[in-house]
Amino acid sequence: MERPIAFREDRCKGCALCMTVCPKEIITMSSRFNTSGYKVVEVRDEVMETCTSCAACALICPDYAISVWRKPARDKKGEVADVHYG
Amino acid sequence: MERPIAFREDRCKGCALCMTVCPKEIITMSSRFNTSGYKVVEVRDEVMETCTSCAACALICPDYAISVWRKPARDKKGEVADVHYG
Amino acid sequence: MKNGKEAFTLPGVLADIPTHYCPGCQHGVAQRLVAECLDELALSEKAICIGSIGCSVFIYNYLLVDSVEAPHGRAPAVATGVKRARPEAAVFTYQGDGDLASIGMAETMHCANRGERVTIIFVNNTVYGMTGGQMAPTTMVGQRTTTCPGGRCADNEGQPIKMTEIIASLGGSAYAARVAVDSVKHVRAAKKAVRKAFEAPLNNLGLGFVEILATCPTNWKMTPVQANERIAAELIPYFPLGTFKDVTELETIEGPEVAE
Amino acid sequence: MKNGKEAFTLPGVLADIPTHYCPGCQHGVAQRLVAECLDELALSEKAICIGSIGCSVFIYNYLLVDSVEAPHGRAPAVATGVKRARPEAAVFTYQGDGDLASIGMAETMHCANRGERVTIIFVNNTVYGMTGGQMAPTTMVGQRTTTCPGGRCADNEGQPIKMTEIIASLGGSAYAARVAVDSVKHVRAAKKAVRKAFEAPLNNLGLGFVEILATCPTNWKMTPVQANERIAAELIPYFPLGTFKDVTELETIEGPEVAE
Amino acid sequence: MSTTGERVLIKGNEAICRGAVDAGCQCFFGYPITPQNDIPEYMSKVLPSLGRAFVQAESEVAAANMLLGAAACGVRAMTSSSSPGISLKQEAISYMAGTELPAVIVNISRGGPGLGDIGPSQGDYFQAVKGGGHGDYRQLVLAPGTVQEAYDLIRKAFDLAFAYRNPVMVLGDAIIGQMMEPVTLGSATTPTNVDQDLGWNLQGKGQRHPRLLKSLHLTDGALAGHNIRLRDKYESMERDVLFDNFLVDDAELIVVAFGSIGRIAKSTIRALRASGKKVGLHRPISLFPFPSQELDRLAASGKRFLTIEHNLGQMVEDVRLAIRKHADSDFYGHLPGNLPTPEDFEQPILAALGVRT
Amino acid sequence: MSTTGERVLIKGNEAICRGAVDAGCQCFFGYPITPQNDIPEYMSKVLPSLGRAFVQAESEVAAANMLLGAAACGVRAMTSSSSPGISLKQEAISYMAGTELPAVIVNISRGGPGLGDIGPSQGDYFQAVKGGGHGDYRQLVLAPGTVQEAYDLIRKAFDLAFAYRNPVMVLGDAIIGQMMEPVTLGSATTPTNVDQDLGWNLQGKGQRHPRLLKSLHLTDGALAGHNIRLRDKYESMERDVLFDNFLVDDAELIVVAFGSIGRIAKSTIRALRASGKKVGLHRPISLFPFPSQELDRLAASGKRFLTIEHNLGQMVEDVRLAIRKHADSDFYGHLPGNLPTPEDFEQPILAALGVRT
Amino acid sequence: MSGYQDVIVAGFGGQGVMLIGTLLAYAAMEDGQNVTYLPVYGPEMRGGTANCTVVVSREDIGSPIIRLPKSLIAMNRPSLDKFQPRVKDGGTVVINSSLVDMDLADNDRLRTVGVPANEIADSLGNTKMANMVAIGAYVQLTSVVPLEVIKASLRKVISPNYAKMIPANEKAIHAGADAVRG
Amino acid sequence: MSGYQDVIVAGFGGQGVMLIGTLLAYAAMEDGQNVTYLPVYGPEMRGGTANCTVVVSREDIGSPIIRLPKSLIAMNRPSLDKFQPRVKDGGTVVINSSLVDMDLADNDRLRTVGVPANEIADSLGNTKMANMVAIGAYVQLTSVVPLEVIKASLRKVISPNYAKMIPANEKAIHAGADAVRG
Ligand SMILES: Cc1ncc(C[n+]2csc(CCOP(=O)(O)OP(=O)(O)O)c2C)c(N)n1
Ligand SMILES: Cc1ncc(C[n+]2csc(CCOP(=O)(O)OP(=O)(O)O)c2C)c(N)n1
Ligand code: SF4
Ligand code: SF4
Ligand code: SF4
Ligand code: SF4
Ligand code: SF4
Ligand code: SF4
Ligand SMILES: [Mg+2]
Ligand SMILES: [Mg+2]
Repeated sequence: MERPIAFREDRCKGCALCMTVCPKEIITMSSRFNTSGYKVVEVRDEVMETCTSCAACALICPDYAISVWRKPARDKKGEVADVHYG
Repeated sequence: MERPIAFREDRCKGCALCMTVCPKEIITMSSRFNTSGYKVVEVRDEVMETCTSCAACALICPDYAISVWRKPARDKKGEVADVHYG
Repeated sequence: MKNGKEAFTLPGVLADIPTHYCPGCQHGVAQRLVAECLDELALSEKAICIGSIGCSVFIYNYLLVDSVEAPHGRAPAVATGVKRARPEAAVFTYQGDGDLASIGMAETMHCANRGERVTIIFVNNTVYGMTGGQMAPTTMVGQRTTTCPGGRCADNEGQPIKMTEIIASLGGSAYAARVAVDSVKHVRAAKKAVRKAFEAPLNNLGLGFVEILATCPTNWKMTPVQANERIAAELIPYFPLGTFKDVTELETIEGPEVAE
Repeated sequence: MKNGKEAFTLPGVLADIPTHYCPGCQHGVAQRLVAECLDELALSEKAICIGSIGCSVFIYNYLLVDSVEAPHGRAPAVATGVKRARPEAAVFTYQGDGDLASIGMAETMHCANRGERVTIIFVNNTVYGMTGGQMAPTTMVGQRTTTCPGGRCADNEGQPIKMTEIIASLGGSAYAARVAVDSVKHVRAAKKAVRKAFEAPLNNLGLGFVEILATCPTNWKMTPVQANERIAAELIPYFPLGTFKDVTELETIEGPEVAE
Repeated sequence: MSTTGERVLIKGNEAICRGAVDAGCQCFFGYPITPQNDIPEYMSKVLPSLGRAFVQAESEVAAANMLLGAAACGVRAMTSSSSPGISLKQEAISYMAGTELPAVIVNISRGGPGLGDIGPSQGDYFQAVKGGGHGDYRQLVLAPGTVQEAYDLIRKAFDLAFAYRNPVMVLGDAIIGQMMEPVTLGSATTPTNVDQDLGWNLQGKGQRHPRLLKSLHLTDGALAGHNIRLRDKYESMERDVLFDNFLVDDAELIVVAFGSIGRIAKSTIRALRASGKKVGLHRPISLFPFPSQELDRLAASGKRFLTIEHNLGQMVEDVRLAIRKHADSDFYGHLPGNLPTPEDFEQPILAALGVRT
Repeated sequence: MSTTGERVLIKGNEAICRGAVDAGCQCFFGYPITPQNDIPEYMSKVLPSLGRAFVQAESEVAAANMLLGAAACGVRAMTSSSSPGISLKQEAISYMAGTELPAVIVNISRGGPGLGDIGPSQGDYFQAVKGGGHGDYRQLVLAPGTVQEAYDLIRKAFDLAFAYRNPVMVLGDAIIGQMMEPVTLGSATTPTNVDQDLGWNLQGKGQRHPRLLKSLHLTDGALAGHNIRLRDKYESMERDVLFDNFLVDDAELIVVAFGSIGRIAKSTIRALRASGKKVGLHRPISLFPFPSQELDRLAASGKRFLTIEHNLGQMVEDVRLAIRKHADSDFYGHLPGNLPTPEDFEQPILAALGVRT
Repeated sequence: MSGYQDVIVAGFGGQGVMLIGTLLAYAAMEDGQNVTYLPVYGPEMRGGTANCTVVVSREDIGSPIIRLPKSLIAMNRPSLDKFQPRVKDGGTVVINSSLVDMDLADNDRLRTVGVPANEIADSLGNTKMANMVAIGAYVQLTSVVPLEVIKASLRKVISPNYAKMIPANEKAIHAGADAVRG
Repeated sequence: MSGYQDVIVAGFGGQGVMLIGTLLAYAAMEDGQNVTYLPVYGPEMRGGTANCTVVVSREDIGSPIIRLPKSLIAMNRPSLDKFQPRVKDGGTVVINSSLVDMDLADNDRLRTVGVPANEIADSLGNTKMANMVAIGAYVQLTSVVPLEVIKASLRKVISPNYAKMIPANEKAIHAGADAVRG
């Protein structure tokens, strides 16, 4: 399965900010705790495909817990945010 | 002789600021020193009559060295500045 | 004619003794204006003066009111302590530019921002007078002092700080004005401003602030007359006179009777 | 798809370790933006970071540059010392609102007024985070903190201080802007501002200053999401976002190549 | 305000606040710093509700100068901080001593130097007792060893401040400040009426002569005269010396320790007594005036001494000076950064006793 | 910069400046206060012309923190002030000691407490030597007695600051600062190149690992370990002790006095020697490290002691501690506010000698 | 020392270890005993570690600091690592097994008890009550104070604004006690 | 002490007493002697009193502060009141008789000389040079250094910007010396 997004669960503090910015609303709170005792978020496999790699979640995450990869197809269409927005 | 203005010579520091504001230009530097070693200003008897009691000199003097009395005649005419300008 | 009515009266709260200021120093005028307002507003019995460290440190010798000496720059903090301990007192500070705008910047800003019901009389002579003429935060660009011997350079030392504008921009100030005492007209206007700066806190409106542009002939290395001319020629163009804030416009003092 | 090109890269100057911040604390975002700019302007080798005392005291654990810890409130003075000793360094401070606008008010004002060629990153979370949520000079009127348990009262404690406006009004600042990191759009704008605040002093134009509105969910006693919503709902209306001064508009950086 | 005789479980920091409120503290000026934040927090809640003044100052420098202003009015006023913040108050403390103003300063000290840590430490003894500010001046320094003492001594601090017209410091540490213990409260004093004329306080002159509170003395000999008067005053403070002796009468070795360390050492001494070791404790409660006479008396009777501090060695100098005619003191310094426990003091005490282990 | 061997008539304050410039002082941060204003004034004129940095800080607090910043870069940097201003620098000094930064602080002290006066005084001995800031730390303290020494010791101060990575204070008074005397100048040192890598200084990390200068130590035991290292360093400073003995060998009584008072006492001693009195002088030049060993040696050989200070009694404690195994010291305190003259010390010395007058 | 107990309660800054320490101290006072409570905070509000020591005794209490405690409540792994070695032989250790691998428990020397405090609290509706679960377990194991007194003391440490949380917390205490009850 | 001289120079803050003290110190160094110069300022720039002590000797100088000086230059009344009683018997006192009533001079015990320094300076065009008149008189009376050396040292104490003032000051020094010459 394509996984354009991944969470570093040890970093996630469960703040849910990423959930509020995802245009696809695919990030949800899991029922897992990490070793620091925080509940972590997830993108369930069912909706993973929906991810546009827009990286909004990664931009808002205060804990650098989110990795996002471009979808080659979409890359071409230029729909992906340039996160170096410099 | 009428003396509408008097200098407290022990207070005068000879700064000459009063000289610059007198509309009648009657205040001049004397050749006397006071006990503090400052040359003091004066209004010579010849020009004393010219004084309008406007108190401009007293207002600008940083050392409270000048006393001004109203001339009764002029008082009536209301030409005298109200130094309490409050 | 010494038997005529006096056309100029020294306020009773001003001690009738020689001052320690240099010839032509306008601290003398500034402190007289404060004294006149204390008298007119009948405040001398309830006034508490916070002296600061600068040429005016001996102000308590001249103003016959209860006084305390604040450490250099801290008069606004001391005033805060006094006012909070004794809210019915008429509390004021008298500070130089080094004291208020350099070392005392934080205390000044926060006292004004809190809106302490106190009056700040700020005598800006663009130099550290008492210590012998070092650069102040208000020293003009190009002005030579003992610590900017080549003249203040904007690139290295920055530009002169305009305190009144800054204080006016803070929420807690009720009245903020800049005046000068270089001409009879300006002295009259200055007196009005000082009075308003006393009235605003008494009316519980906030802090009252007056910046008085003044000479320091000694450290400017000018005669008193030259120094006085510099006020209009150089200072006022950069430090414009005027009222920068006045929330008292609508409400006027109801309290003590005006003297005389 | 982990073999695809990354759509989001962490800057190399940012240590890839967990932070000590609370969940949802936007110090994490703010320090990442600084790191991104350091990378993009290729400054990491010549940067010197002046840490301050607040929740961000451990910033030196995250930014892989030479660093020194300033006493509480004194980062702008320490930065001045560093910059004057080593003019070729890219010197920046990272300070909280208690640090910068309360105890450090005098140092901040004078560093800006002198136009020190340094960058100040000011993280305004309207509260003393590290010490447990006391009132800050930027605490909103009505906001409850541990030292204004009934909510800040303008009458007693004054109104929140708008530092960016004040800094912009001083002669020595070259760039002054207020930003937020509560939305993706604001994060992008914030990044641009941080970059400009680094460029201005490097171009010898004066001080660069950015105020970043940020959350402190812990001391606001809100969830991170509620806290984040408060930024737009309550803070931005009082603390307007925008560039308050920009003398860099005409001159753009010629120096180091932009990374990537 | 408290109900007399009420027994409550509170932190040292809160005990300080309740003691101050009960003593009639009218104004408090604070600034946050760990580990004393409970103090401004409590005061911000309680003082306004009593019609008294709480101000969170912009800095410790400002807080100390607000204190100076309030003290000049003759009201009971206080500030508190922890080590770095206390350093910033030194100029104002010197001014208050020079101006003879009664004020109470609380230092809940932490590890140093610099930012150090937020744990307990006694590294500020010199600063408090010798005077970290400039010029010759003295402040009374009281060091509580229990939460009950924290409550009692802050009350005493106000009394002493006004008795001598001098700043008084209450020196605790993170242990005293943060520890909770049951405390029996005393009766509440009504704050001094601000209109009360103490003969020196500023009120607005009214019908009398203006008053002036200052520390500048420029006329010839004036500062010297002022300093003679101050010296005599400092010497007279001797009569308010406070200390606690524990099992000293038959002791061969006397441990000298103050504050929380005195309390912890008491545990060690109890344990050693249980195994027959003749050890006692002298705990100075007033660090200035220092209980030199009492120590001299103990030294004259042939005791040996070990000073234990939570620092690199500061009070030990005063102990050695006090007993120098008859004896000397060993020293054990527990390092700031490490929490001290009764076990830590065992070896040093046994070594001072000459016991091989 | 100076020509080696040149002889000039200059004030102590100027000697300090010329010594600093000749020692390669790269940055100076000042704030006006009498009686040290000549120092920032001189520096503002000379440093920029040499391409070095002069900043008039907004306050003494800021000046001390600018110093901290410059010191962190490894350049030779200095600040100066007088008593009240030095009180305001205490927090930063504690930070610099904790962060192990080399910096030079000059205190041209004046009468206290508070605003006091602008005359000479030795009322800041405790503050300088015991540490007016918080926490356990030590600064080296050098006290010149002549204008020549002011020049020489400021140079030494920079060397010691870098040798120990520690703040060094030069403690003068209004006499040392304002007095003019002929001085022989030394050779000028070129300032350290800021690019020089001292192994700890901040330069921008370039290709190496980032460096961090801090005083916060929170991980368990870290602060304690840091304090052990610092203690060892402070103890090792002993090897740089400096003092001046004058006619001590056959003396019955040794006067101990530092700085300007040492110099004035020398005149008294000369006069008394002329009338056959066996009096000598021990003048500590480094107040920390204190010449305890030398005093102990003198005490062991049966001398008696009189400590003379221009304060209410501060260094006398260190003298008494140093000689406590063998002797004790009398004390004469000349009061701040009065100028001391050789005549003032005659009676106290005769009294200590046991001569009836 | 008869009737003497001491305990170190340790965990992350946000786990509420101070709250249960205070709760125990209040309960001891209510129970008529002497008590000292001493917290040790990390420098930041969250994310750091925090611990406190409570000494409860029917006699006078000397030092409030205990190097070698009789018991330990370890809410996370670093706390166990740090304090378990110091617990006196035969001492009691309550371990939050939701976050700590029970293999780390030193069963040979100590009486160790794992309690899945986070999960239990979660199942009661709020992970934050893990601390209450742990204190319930500890009190049950040591009988330092009656369980009823601990519950009654809740209203001393929970501010009136949160009074409605008290029943849930009582439940959590009970659940903790139940989890270790034989 | 052979070739030893000391003097207190005192007056108002603005009278230039420090300048003539410095001038004397420079001259002494130029003359190959040892010297200390110590000023005592009032706190304000003007209006206060100021004085300085200069010690000149062919031998090593001990204290720079002298309680009982061999001579005094009193530029105003407070200075005479304060320092005249301290001058050693037979000492020299130069009094600025422009500002001080010569009846106050203690002629019995001391060698007192009145010089109308302000008037003399005024007659030379600038009252401010009264100090130079006084030092001229003092040097003439005591021969502490040759008059020529004093004049030559003027350019050490007067900044180059004011170099054009030097001739006038030389004249004032001379006038002072003349005023007391037999
Ligand atoms: C802490 C401290 N720093 C410095 C001084 C020295 N000092 C006395 S007055 C003064 C500045 C005076 O300048 P300003 O405030 O402008 O007053 P002015 O004399 O010009 O009226 C300074 C720096 C001091 N007394 N205390
Ligand atoms: C001199 C001094 N005073 C007080 C403190 C305590 N202190 C540490 S951080 C801080 C305030 C932090 O607030 P802020 O600057 O807003 O930073 P934040 O934690 O909110 O990011 C204070 C008061 C200190 N370390 N030093
Ligand atoms: S990259 Fe964009 S679409 Fe994908 S999860 Fe993140 S926010 Fe949602
Ligand atoms: S924003 Fe980051 S830390 Fe917060 S829930 Fe999402 S992934 Fe976790
Ligand atoms: S009162 Fe007016 S007219 Fe008379 S002297 Fe003064 S200024 Fe001149
Ligand atoms: S203004 Fe006053 S002090 Fe100045 S010359 Fe006139 S009278 Fe004299
Ligand atoms: S120095 Fe300047 S400010 Fe001070 S008294 Fe003289 S003229 Fe006035
Ligand atoms: S206390 Fe506030 S500012 Fe500090 S880390 Fe937590 S959320 Fe961030
Ligand atoms: Mg000024
Ligand atoms: Mg903050």
